[in-house]
Amino acid sequence: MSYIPFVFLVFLALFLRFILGVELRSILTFYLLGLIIYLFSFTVAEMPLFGSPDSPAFNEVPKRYLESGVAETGALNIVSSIITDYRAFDTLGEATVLFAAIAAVIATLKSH
Amino acid sequence: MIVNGHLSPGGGFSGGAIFGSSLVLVAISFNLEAGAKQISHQTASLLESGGALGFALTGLAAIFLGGNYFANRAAGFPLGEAGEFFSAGAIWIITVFIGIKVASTITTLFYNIIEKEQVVGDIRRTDT
Amino acid sequence: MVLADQLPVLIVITPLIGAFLAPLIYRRHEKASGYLVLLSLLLSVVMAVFLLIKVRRDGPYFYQMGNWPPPWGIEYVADPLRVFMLLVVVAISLWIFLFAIEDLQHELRRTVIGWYYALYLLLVASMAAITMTNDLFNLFVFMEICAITSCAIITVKEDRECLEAGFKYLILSAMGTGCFLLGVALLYMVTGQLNFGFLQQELTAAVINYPLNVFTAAALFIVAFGTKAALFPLHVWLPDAHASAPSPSSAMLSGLVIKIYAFSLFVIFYRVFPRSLLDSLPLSEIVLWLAAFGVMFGSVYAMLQTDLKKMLAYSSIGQIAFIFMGIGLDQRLALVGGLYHIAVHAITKAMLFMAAGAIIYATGVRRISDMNGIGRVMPLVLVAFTVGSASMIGIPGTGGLISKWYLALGALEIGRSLFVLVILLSSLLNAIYYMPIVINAFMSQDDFACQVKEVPKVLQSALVIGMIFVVITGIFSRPLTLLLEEAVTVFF
Amino acid sequence: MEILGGLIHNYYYFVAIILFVIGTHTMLTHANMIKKVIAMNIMDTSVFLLFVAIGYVQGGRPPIIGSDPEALYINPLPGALILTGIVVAVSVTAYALSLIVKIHRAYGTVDYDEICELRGDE
Repeated sequence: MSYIPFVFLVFLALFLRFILGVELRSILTFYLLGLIIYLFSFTVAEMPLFGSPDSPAFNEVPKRYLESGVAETGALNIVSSIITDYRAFDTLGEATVLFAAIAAVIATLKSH
Repeated sequence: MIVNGHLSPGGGFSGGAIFGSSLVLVAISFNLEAGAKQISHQTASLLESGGALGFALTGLAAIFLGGNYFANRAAGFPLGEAGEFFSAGAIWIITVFIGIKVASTITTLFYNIIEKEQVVGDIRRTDT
Repeated sequence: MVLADQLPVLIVITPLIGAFLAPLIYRRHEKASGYLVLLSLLLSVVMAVFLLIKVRRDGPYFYQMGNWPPPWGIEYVADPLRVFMLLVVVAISLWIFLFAIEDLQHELRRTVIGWYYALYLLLVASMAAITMTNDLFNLFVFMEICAITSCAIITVKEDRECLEAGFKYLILSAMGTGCFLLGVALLYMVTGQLNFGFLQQELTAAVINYPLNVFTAAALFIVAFGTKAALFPLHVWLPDAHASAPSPSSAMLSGLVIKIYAFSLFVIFYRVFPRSLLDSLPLSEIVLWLAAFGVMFGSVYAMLQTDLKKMLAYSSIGQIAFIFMGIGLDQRLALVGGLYHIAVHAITKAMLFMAAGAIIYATGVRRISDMNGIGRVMPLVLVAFTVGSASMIGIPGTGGLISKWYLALGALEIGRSLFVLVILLSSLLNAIYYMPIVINAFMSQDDFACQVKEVPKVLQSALVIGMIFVVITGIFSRPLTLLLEEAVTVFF
Repeated sequence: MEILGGLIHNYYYFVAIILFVIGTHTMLTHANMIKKVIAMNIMDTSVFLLFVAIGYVQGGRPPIIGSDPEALYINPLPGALILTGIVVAVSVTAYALSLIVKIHRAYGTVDYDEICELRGDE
């Protein structure tokens, strides 16, 4: 029975090509994207459950931020305390990205 | 919004974006010259470099105070009482610098795009 | 000394602060701005040398940003390998800047040079950060800085070809960073960590529980770094971008930027992925075969080019593949060869692009066929070109031989003699397309037709420094290879 | 069926992945440069969506510490990272758009195929 989806796909392709007149190239692209999404869907199905408190990402790292963030940084907004204290270097990088964008835009525009 | 970033939602990025867009809106709703009076080209790029520089220097200050780069409590910045307005040590300073930086970035980007649009328009006019 | 402990961050911060100041100062004093850039690069080099001495003496050294221990804060690492790469980056960018400070005056409008300085320093800072960071997200942020600035130093030129090439490069590197971030998200999802060391611990368990997630992330990393470092099927942006850029930018891009990404892939393979993952999945095998194809493809296409800078750009595709081959062979000596090739090729290709830049500056000639007899007119530049070509081919006495030698030794040791053949064949092809230029330049009967301007002293001295470097890497290679051999034993 | 169950439960992730594929495809195949930039934004946003979805915890509150000590908060780290990511994406977009304006000034079109034709004529 496993061949049924393939037969269906072939018929769909023929239908699109000859009845609706879609170009062969776009049908193939469409199928290729479908294949990529199909392969990704196995990965998605395997991922830890969405919103679960026991997911691996909710480990000791955010727990310490939440429990002792106020005492360690003095900020009530934990996101703020992460971006400007725990991971402040990322934020310096981000300010630098903004500066780089400005420099790039001005350099590009003034060169003519 | 910028200075309350450590207490409530917001912070340097959103606050700076709002401030910058407000300047842009002033420019759009009156005319470009009025907007340019609000914040000149020179000032904008001075603030631009100044914001980023201040941010980096705050980190360096932490080194001179004896911590590592961007240390806050470890470098002895006074944390104050959590929930107070002037609390959280370096976070407050950094947030203000980010606010300045983002606001000036948005205005500078806007003015650069506007200027080149004008030039494009001129070229087209001379073509026809 | 307290400051000695802060070296990893100071090396990144010095060029950053220089970059913030450069355009401001440029408006008042153009000369002073150039000296500021030189000063901050020089400071970085000095600090990198100190860091190397410190690391050799005290062993690997971890730096915690803001005094937060690793899983919570960002960590920087100074181990021999990374400091080696760091030294290569800052030293070569200082050397290229010596060339740039003179060359830019002729290639760019005066108003943008201040901003070019800023972009250049930002690029150096981001590359220094990429070599040392031990945190995936920090790596992402600095990769974006690197992407924006490296596109921008192409598009500053007053040339519409540059704009188009720069846009293509920007889009493809945006795809690369997108894939990279998705890979980071997938790894973060199953481990909850971003720090390399902690990731490696957690991944050993995660590979068993979530094999597909980790595998997808690994594939995405290969695509991401492959795009950015121009690994064979993903190289389409490179020839246009590197060939049309101003010469100092070409030297920077071909010499350093693509290597940084190859180095990051190497760090991720050996520092993030646990050994069990590399053994169970054919990741190295994929990289190895792509690299082998890339070597042949780059060499063959370089032969077909008529434009000097295009030829050098295609040759870069072949040479970067050697570095990937070192990673893919997954063997100690081959890895040493690949890493040594980073330094060798950075020096050699930067020098070749500088020589090409000097030729274009002095005569305006870009086509290879117009260069007959040019060697008699500008001997120094062409001697530099000859030395560079010799190193590309792998003639004894130059650095190119040492890295190829190590690669071949490594390949033989695990019985992959096919790849030795690839290396030999590529050397032959390199000889086929580099040698005619050199021979025609010196031996050709025709006299060189075009008008020739005097090449400034600064450019000439930059080329001389380059030749000295190439010969040093060829003859006195022992200390460096010993350092690398010691450093890579950790991984096997 | 197992896969289908997993997909339904993780539909946030799945939608993000679909958006990513759409973005990548549009970015690589469309000739119009502005569409390329929009697709780049779709792609970035999809990754941000995935990242933020990782941080969600069922019944959690935004991570602004209140007076209730028992409250369950969501994971603050992905949110903080994505704040950085968004700014990065904005910068890249700004630069790409300014490049497009310049390209339009130089070639008179923003269509990639037409530019290739123009260059072929030279």
